[in-house]
Amino acid sequence: MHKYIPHTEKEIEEMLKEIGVSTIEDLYVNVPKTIENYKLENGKDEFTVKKEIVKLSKQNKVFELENIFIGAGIYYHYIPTIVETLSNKQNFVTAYTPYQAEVSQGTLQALFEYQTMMCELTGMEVANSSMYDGATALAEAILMAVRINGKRKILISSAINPEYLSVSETYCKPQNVHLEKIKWSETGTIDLEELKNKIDDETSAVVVGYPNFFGIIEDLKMIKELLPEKILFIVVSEPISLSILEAPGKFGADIVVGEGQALGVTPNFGGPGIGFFTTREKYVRKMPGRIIGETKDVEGKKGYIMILQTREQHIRRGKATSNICSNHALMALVNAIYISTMGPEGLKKVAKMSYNASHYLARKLEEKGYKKVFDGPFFNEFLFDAGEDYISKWHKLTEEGILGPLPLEIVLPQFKNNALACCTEVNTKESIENLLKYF
Amino acid sequence: MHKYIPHTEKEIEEMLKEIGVSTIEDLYVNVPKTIENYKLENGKDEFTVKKEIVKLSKQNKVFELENIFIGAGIYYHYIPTIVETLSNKQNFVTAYTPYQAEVSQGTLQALFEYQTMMCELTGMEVANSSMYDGATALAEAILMAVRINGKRKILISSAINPEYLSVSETYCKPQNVHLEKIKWSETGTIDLEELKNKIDDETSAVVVGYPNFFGIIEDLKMIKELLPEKILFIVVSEPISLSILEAPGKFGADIVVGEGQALGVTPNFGGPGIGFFTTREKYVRKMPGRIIGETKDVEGKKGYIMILQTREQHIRRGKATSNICSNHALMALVNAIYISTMGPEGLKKVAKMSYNASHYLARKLEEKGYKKVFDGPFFNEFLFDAGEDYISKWHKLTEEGILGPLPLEIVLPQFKNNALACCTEVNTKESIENLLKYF
Amino acid sequence: MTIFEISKSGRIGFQLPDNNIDDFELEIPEHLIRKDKPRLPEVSEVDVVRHYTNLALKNYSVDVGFYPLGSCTMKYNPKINEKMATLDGFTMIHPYQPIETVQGALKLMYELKNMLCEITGMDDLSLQPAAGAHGELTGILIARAYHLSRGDIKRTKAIVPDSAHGTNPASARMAGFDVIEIKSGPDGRIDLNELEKALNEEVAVLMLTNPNTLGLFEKDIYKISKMVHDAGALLYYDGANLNALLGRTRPGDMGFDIVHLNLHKTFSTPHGMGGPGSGPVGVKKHLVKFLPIPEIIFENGNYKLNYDKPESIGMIRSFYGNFSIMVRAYTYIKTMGNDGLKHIGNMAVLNANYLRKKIEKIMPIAYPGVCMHEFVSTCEKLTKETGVKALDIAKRLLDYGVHAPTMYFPLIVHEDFMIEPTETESKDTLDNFAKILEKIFNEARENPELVKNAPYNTPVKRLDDVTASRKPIFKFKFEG
Amino acid sequence: MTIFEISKSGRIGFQLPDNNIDDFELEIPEHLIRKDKPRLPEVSEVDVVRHYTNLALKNYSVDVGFYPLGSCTMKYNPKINEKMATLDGFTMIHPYQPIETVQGALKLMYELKNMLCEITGMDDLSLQPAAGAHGELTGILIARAYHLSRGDIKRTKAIVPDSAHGTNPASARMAGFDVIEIKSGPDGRIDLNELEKALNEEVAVLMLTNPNTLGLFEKDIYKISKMVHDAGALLYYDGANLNALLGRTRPGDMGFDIVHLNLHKTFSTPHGMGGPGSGPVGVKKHLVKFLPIPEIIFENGNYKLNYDKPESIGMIRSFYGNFSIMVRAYTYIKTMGNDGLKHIGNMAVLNANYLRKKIEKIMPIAYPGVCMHEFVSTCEKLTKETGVKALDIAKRLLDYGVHAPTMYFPLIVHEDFMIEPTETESKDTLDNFAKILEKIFNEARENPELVKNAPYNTPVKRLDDVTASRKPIFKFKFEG
Repeated sequence: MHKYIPHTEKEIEEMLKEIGVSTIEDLYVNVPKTIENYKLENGKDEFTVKKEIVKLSKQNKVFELENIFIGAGIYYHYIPTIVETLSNKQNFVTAYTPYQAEVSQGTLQALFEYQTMMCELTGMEVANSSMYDGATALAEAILMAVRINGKRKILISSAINPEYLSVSETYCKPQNVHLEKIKWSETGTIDLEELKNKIDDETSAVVVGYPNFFGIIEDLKMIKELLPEKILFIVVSEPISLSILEAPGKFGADIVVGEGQALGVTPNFGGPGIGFFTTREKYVRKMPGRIIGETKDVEGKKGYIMILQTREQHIRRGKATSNICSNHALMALVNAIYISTMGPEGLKKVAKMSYNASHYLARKLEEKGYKKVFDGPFFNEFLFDAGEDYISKWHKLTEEGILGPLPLEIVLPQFKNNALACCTEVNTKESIENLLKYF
Repeated sequence: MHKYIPHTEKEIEEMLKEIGVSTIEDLYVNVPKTIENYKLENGKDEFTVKKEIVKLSKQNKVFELENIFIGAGIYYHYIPTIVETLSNKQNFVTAYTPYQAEVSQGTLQALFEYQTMMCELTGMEVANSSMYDGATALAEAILMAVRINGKRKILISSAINPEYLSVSETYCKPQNVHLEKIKWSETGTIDLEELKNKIDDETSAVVVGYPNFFGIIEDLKMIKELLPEKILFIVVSEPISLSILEAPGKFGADIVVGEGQALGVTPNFGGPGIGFFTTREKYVRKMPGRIIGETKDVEGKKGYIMILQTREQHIRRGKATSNICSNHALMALVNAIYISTMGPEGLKKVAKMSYNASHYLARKLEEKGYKKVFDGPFFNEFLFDAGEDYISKWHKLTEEGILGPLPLEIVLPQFKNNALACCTEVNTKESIENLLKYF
Repeated sequence: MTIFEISKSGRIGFQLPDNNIDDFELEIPEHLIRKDKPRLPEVSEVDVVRHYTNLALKNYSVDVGFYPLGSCTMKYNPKINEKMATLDGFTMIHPYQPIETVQGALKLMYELKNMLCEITGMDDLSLQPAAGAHGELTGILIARAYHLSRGDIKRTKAIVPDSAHGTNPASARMAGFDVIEIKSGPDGRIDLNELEKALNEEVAVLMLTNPNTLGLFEKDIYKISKMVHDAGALLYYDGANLNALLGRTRPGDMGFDIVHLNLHKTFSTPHGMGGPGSGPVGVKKHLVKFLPIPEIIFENGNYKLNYDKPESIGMIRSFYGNFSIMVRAYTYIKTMGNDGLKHIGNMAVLNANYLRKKIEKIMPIAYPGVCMHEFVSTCEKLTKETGVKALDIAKRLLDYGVHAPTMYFPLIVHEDFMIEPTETESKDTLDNFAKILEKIFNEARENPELVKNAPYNTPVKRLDDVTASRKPIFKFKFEG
Repeated sequence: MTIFEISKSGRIGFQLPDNNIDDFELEIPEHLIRKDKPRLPEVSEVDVVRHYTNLALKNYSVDVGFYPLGSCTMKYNPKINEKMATLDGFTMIHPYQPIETVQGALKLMYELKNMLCEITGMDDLSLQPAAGAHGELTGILIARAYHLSRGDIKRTKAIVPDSAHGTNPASARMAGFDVIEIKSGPDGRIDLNELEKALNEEVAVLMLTNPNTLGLFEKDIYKISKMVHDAGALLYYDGANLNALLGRTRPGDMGFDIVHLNLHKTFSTPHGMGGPGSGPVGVKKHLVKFLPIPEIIFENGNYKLNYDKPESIGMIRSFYGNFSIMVRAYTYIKTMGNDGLKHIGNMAVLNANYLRKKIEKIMPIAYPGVCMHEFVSTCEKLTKETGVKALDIAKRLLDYGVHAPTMYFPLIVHEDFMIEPTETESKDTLDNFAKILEKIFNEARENPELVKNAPYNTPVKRLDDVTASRKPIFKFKFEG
């Protein structure tokens, strides 16, 4: 007897009888019994479990929003209350893939609208209804480019988020796709000279960040101008920035991917976030992931349904465009609700406030003699020389309730004593001044 | 422009034009303009508001459940997570009185089931779908008794919750209904001799607690035996106890009321709780409050609807059985979900564990020389002599994280240094031992 | 299916931790020990979740769509309010906790009280009443106490206009008064002559809703106030319709002595299928001493509860009122602030007038001309022509996915709708409502039976309320 | 109506606090500054709330009713899990926070990893994969790394039974393998002769779902394991169907080298309209060094992340996986524990067999006899007789308020339903489902058109999926 399992003793008896066996054991024909007990505690009631887990949660330090100066792929923004209220609706949460479209119009319409929003933000023509995260979205984008033009060399900016680079390597290696990294220039943008030199007939795609991992805004126009027509232009972007930055689609990007966590998803210790994935309509049949389309029912009423499923693994099996099945649809819903709530004006304000705050911090740090490592234009993150043994200072800052700029050496050892600072609309002048006290 | 108010400037213009006026001011014909501004701050965004209010909430001390030994009308019990999940559904929360039954079947069925549950627990025939709290439920029960038999004297146990007594006084005074208090005996039960002597032709009803304010279980059978047929027997009960105690209906109670907060409602600093109100079918047309009944739709399908509305103020106006309109329906839903989740076995276990814990504490206190004030049978609360200046000790206990037994003198000054202790299923042996360290 | 039919003996939906205490034998007289198990649901957690999830799906609500119930102010209920009200620091505190451990809660109440005083123009206020009608009762008890305290014992009557909410006369009666109903004038407002006739030394109070339930402002309010006070009576303000006046005038400024508010109307707290609401009562200086106990005071940097008010009407309910509802209203007022509150009043009145204008061509307005936050339309003509009643139209509205307005109220108008859009509805929503209503009126003329048998697209079709009350079924009938 | 059609230029649904920082002019090259405002919704908070509330109302979900999707294990999703996963201490932490400030999170992951190792009989495990298919890819990459590390470079093939989930061959291909599909035997299980023929020194791995998608246990599993290992290949366990074996046997005990789990199946985390899920991968000792980085280790009383694993396949996604999903699974395992997990397996198998027995009279079972957690029924005969297809029956089921089972899968059966009730469904629910199915079969025989045109009681009627894919509309078409 368990509250999650409704069977009474009497019902179990009745059911066994109907089946025509006398014990549960009779149902396990030919199944070896290899364990009697797991080396686990027996089950506990919800109140005891809650107590234990709340205790665990308190062993993590939650910082006041305004005192968080870290980004590097996961961002803190204000999340309107209704985003949580609405996305927690259990009719969303406990539904699955909309296999039965007629009773999944909630899911389907929300995802269709999400696709539209992502196209609007990126300036692209089609979006899928989500990938796991920015990193796998990039990896899949690269493999898609390879499927499109059959070439196996990828020129990728070294200033891409290192986690994305690492994941892309993992995905590319077994398929013999070669990632060739292009170094960054002194301004922090991709080295155009090197890029130009490395483009050849074997090149499938060029990948840059926009902004890149250092927060620097790549000049997509100049990069695109270097690319022969057949080479795909893949842009890894940050969606908040796209309310200020020109849409990659306007520069001729072929695939735009990125992490959508900043759009209303809590940081969640890094997951789940959501990978977004947009491309041009002509490539759609090479695109991985689920796509929702508009259609009509037999009475001519508008409705939504999964389309182009012949690309997917459950139909095409080994020949599918990807193995992705479960995706991050619920986070796409979160994104859609967040975007709906903020609207174009709200998003722009978030972007601009983030821009302002980070530039304010950068200027103040410079006034104190802390130099930026790169002087290219940046959106809301920048790398600066934080001085001797910054990493110790960083740990100590947590005791002051500050989650300081990331000591980049943790991720990229060559950047000793350099810190990647991030500000968003949650950082106030006061909290920045307070941070500066320690510099 | 405000996020709660959707009008754009353009729309306001269009609307004024349609109305045929040129400014908003034109709509306020003959309305004096007496203020330009409230002496209030301007509105703030939700994040700022949240911060301020979270801060306020933290200026209240929340005790660990197991360390709470206070009851006196508001009780701490384990509340299963789903009670919150389900009762927070905004389709319940943001609906109003089910005036349009066809689109309110959720409300109506839930309340109909709630009524059934309360009848089952109390052993009565009809229940209304809620009163504000136990105190007003008692006050209304007294006025109902007066309506039924036209007499204006109420014999009421002095061992009723003092807040209930006070509220009943407030309600009775203007209607010239006289509350005559019957003292308690040495065992803490009503003084049967005095009661017997005071019963006369003018007596409308007799009111006792079950358990009473001191936690003592009144002998309803003996009391009922004293009452002539025309005198109504009103029992104020505590619903958790009714899984152990015989239902008041079995003893011939005419009206059973009480506070339903213990059934899954958080303490909420005393409100909202919920008053429950049950009676015999023959009195139903004299009953205050809303009643939901079962009926059928035009196709014969079962449905639910508000019934006997001719008793109510919106139809009968000055001749209604009560002025109650908004009630505590959402808390009735909480009660119903809690009862559904716990079931008869769960409720009984809660009652028995509460009984066990409080008797364990009482015994241990007695072993230490702390005497109970009354030696009648008790359910889960008991009064004991806590020693010199207990009130100071009580304040100090909070610093140890303990919300100790209530110094009764706060409520009833005559009980100097007496403490009303309460245990429920949330108190563990360990937490009781810990409390005992301070005695 | 009811939860009782889902129930299966032996199934459980609960778990409880062990408290490590041995079982005590019951030391209770045998005849006081329960014998029969109550017939309560025995279900699994999944059963509970699905049952209530499916019930919720059968409810219309403000979150689903337009809910234009007149005098109910079904405005949008902000979710941040819910979030704040469910903070542990608010939900898990006991009313008898040592006062030093609940300073945050008391501070919130104290500040809310002051904000509401400012908004109503009153001098002090009690947050204790649990609902609007409860506030009315409180207010009238205060009026009673006032006159008695002056030895003015012959004031046994309360005047209530015929357009008043049903709670008004009911509350007055509960406070021991005889109710004198006075007829409205042809303009839908109080007839001053009628009032004059009714006022005398037996009158304790005039209860007024302003704007009244027709959505009309009592333009003679200053005159009325003077007449009432000259007669030695008090003027009571039913705050149900306060939304209309936000940012413009205050009951206190108009001469009212007592006012009750509905936090679940003007201040956006949810209606919860019928409650809990909250009905604070504010009074002018001369009545402060009669407010319910306890009062919340701020003294030497601490918030305290004062029960020592010998002239108080006493407690009107247990403890301090519906605290969780207060948290929501507090959050709302902080969010709206001075500027937001002013905007509310304007937009509520704009919406009502706009909708009135759209609807007057379809369903005539009972008292034409500019209205405040609501207005009353009547379909008497249509009913005469087609037999289709306001009730039928209401039911047909449900088919089109909107909630019906308040019907058959106030009693002085017939076959009517009392329509209050509130400020949180958009022009599109109002346009859509007018369009639907027009469609239904056309249906009624072309095919009256269609409308008379509505609704069709609802979880149940039209319910038989007559039999329901004639042969009432109060609870689930268990088998056997 | 789409949110874009509700949108009104100038309307807002947001508020932001001031950060008190002056506006900076953009120091960005002009051509990199956005010119056109994206056409995103401009709506009020009420609009947003109503839009998504109404969308939610159009969704079927586990909380609404029976959802017997085969191989998807749509069990009840406990609400305490949701509550725990949304604790601030879990949702508001950054993956790069100093390690000493996230010890609770790491401890939870470390313990979850160990619990899952115990449940699967594996030696170590990575929580990083974000979904089942992602776990498969991870597992197959580990197999690849293993062979390469031994210099065994000719193993370029992966064997997959024809009854396998579509993700199996797709994942194998993504890991660079050629896929060899082998036919099932007449008993629905792996044909050992076929396997024998397929196994050779080019084979890297056999991917097996056990019980397989027909709900049948691969009874020769020990033999299969020996054959595979003797051929130098690895044995991979697709954990989609692990629910059936809880408390009885473990992949590790059956000889599997690699296993992926679906926390959103066996471990009750919600399916979220398609995700996020979580697909941890466990391995035997000899493969531990190939697991993705970072690994979570416990050293000197502290939890740490170790990136220094030179033979690791690398990162399979950013950071540490879907942490919030892990919190849910952790809560679930703590709640169920050893005794509960054993009960799950038994009741899942009991439910499937009971439902099989009820349904076999209506819709024949593809492979009769005792099944595990699911079974496959076919309506081929009915289709031949009446033209009514499995798809039509599925749509008609929706009319009766239950979700349809998985259809047309596995591919080796035709016109089939793959039905998995899970342990959280009651006998009543199963009885009701069988009754509905019987009713539909009767309808199909008496009035096939009725079924062919279903559904009728759903928010939309049957949708045109052919045109939808032929002339795809990928996004909202804005006017102008």
